Amino acid sequence: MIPLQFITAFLMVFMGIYAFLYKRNLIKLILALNLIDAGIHLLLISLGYRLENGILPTAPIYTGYETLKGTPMVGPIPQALVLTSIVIGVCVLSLAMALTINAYRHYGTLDVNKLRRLRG
Amino acid sequence: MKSDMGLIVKTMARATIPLIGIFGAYVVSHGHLTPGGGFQGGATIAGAGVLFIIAFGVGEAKKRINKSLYSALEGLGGLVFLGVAMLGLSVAFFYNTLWHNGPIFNGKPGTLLSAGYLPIMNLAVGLKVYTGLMSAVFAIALFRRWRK
Amino acid sequence: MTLPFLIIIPLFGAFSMPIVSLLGKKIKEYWAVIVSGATLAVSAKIFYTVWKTNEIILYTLGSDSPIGKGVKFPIRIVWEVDLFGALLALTIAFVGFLAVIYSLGYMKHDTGLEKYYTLILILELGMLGIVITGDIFNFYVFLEIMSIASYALVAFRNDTWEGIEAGIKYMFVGSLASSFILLGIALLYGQYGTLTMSYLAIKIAENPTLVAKIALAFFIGGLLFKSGAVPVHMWLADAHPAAPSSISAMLSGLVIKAGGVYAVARIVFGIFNPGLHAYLRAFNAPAVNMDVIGWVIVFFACLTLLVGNAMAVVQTDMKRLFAFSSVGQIGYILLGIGIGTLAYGTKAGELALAGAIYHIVNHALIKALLFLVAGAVIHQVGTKNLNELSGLAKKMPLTTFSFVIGAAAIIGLPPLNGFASKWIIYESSAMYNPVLAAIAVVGTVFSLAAYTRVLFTFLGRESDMIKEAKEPEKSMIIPMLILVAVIIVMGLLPWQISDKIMVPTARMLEQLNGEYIMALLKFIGGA
Amino acid sequence: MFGYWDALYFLYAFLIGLIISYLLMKWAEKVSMGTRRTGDGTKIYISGEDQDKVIPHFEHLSGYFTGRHVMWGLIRGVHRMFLVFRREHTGLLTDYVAYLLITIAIVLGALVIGG
Repeated sequence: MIPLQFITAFLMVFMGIYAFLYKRNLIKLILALNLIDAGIHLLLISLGYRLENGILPTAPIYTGYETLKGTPMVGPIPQALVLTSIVIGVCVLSLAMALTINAYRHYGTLDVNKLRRLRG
Repeated sequence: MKSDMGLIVKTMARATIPLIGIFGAYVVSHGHLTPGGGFQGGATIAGAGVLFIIAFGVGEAKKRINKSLYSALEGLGGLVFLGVAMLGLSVAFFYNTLWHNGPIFNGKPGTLLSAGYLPIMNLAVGLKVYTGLMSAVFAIALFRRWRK
Repeated sequence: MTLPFLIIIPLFGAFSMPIVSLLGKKIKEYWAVIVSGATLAVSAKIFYTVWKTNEIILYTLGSDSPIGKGVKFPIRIVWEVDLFGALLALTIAFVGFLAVIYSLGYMKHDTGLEKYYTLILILELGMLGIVITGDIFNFYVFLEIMSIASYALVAFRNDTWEGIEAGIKYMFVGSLASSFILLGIALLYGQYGTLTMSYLAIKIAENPTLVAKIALAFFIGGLLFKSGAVPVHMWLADAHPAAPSSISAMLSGLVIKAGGVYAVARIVFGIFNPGLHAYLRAFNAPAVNMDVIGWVIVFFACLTLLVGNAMAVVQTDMKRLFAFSSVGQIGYILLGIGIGTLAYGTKAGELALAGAIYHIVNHALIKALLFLVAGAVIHQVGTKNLNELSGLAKKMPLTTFSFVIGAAAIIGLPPLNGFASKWIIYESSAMYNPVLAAIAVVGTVFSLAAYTRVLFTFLGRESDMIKEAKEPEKSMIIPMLILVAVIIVMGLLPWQISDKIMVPTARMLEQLNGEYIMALLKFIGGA
Repeated sequence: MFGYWDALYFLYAFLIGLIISYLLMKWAEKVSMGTRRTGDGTKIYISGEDQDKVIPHFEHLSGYFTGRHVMWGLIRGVHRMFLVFRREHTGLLTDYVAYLLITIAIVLGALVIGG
């Protein structure tokens, strides 16, 4: 029995890969890249969220007085990992946008199949 | 290079930009207590900057934004982060010496002046993310004018 | 402790570059030279320490012990440096230092230089981080830092279509490969709940599930892309010629090693140790069959060294030829690692690993030299088409001399350093399986054909393009001559280097007694 | 290290070499029959399977094949291999992605089946 969020995560990854293989617009490819990343992030974040004795875990924020006694905490490490990964994703996104603009300037098109002067 | 935006957008932008900025500053400064932190807060403040560019146009933004200053501030944010991480180098890199035996930020957990180097790091990261994202967005906004 | 300074110094240099560049025009270049020189000094110190004591350095970020409060397993990020990592850190810092010096003359006519030097320092930082880290997510972060810096540097000259197209192809497919690596990390974390490499090795040996095998497959697939093995080598052939030559030297000499073959070796030997799993299988316990991954690596290695070297023969663009030759040489390194996995624990396996490590270092030096030569030719003549470059020897004798040394070394002529490493790889593969040695020799034949073409071009009749050519300035000549000197000196004492450095490195990587894991277990205490 | 059985090993390697060279010769015989270009449109028929087009003074080669044939066959084979490799490098991003997925699929399949 696989939890639903894992299926969703892998579905997102496969949708991204599909777009990579069959879409030709560079902007759509950037979206596909982010979709794959988002799928993996969903997988990672749902790893830290497990039911313990049927109680929903709460966010691991330490405020000293609000935490209910006995309430399980969600795993904090996956959240840190996903945050780092999102920052990396933003870097990749902005660099991809800049390169796409430059490609439009040189080639006059966003069709990735027209970007094939380097071959052989 | 006049902006195409109408009066409504400009007025709304004037009204909301300070609020967005204040909210972002709140997220940055309470990063060690509530969800959020330097990156999220910095990105929120950068949202205010993007709204400024959209509402008032690139020409207006060019007058207000000094690119080399932003780039230097981004470097400064990184340097502060690195310097705070190096404070506890006698034990280990990234050792939270302020929290264990430092003069400041070692109060009771849950209060604003606690958590050692985390608030300082959040401020540094917020500065870096805000200036970095603004530089990136600004550069991309300037970009489409290569033909003229 | 000098280890954190390996990261702090380049990071400090990169962050302070925008501020320093406000001070003056020339200062940023000297600042980059100073920072990379200091990094070189630190890495030399670390290498000497590890080599002298022959012990793995384990450094915890944020505390003095990797074990968390109240728990019995490591929760902090650790850096774990064995001899292999220290050796690669030294190589990276050395070649990076020379590339920065070379950039002083080579990039003189470009704009946006403070961003260039920032990116080059970040690239160096990412590679140094990869080779010292002992935490798998930290490894991913450094891998991405390195990759993003190299995407940006490939497309640095954004006024040429070549750089942009190569950058886009490298970036999109490279990010997809990185995503697969992240997926592998997510699967491993979900299954075993830890990210420390040596603790992960214990956990996987306790309970090797299907998930671990799938994660291993994602790692190997993504890292084969990053190292430029053959079915996925095409980004390399596009990206390396398009980048500025000093960057090509770093990409070809270092990035595909640190982010590719080093990581493959670290994951195969550090996380999934073949000896550990063979030991488990001897007791009929469930284990990952590491022979399969060894044969997969050998398969891709054979493909790589045949196709890469063969494609080098038919190129007309000099830098593209060198790039394909890099693909071919990566094949030898992967062959060494694959045989080291298959023949784990025997003499042949140890020799093969030593040969692979030796070839990593040698190829980093030689290919950096060759790309620097190509850069000098482009800078002085303005073309990299081999058909237009004939007769360069008379006009640029020092450059031609450097090229001759580099070409002879990469083919593997005896008095130079390439011979020793290639010979060890041939010897060990012949000891394991003669067919593999035969394939490796066929690859060398193609490589010889490719470089002979370039050599004849350089020595041939003078063409019109090069009438005005002359030697480049000093800051470009000196790095090339330093590399030539290092290649010759290393070529004069091949077996001493092999016995003193490479074989201990291979032993430490192979960790017959689980040293890599023991370095962490010391803290847990008898767990 | 060098013992009695190593001699047998060399014998075995020699036999494999013989078989390989015989196969190579057969293949070269087949491949080298035909044309090769020497210049602007002239074709030389090394072995005359088409009697009408055999150029004069080369008739004696009909039905024979020599070391030269093997060499030509090898060169043609290698050249064809280069052409295939070059054609395979299409420069399409989709192909690069497809190759990456194929590589991962190969590794994944090998590990899941055999690992």
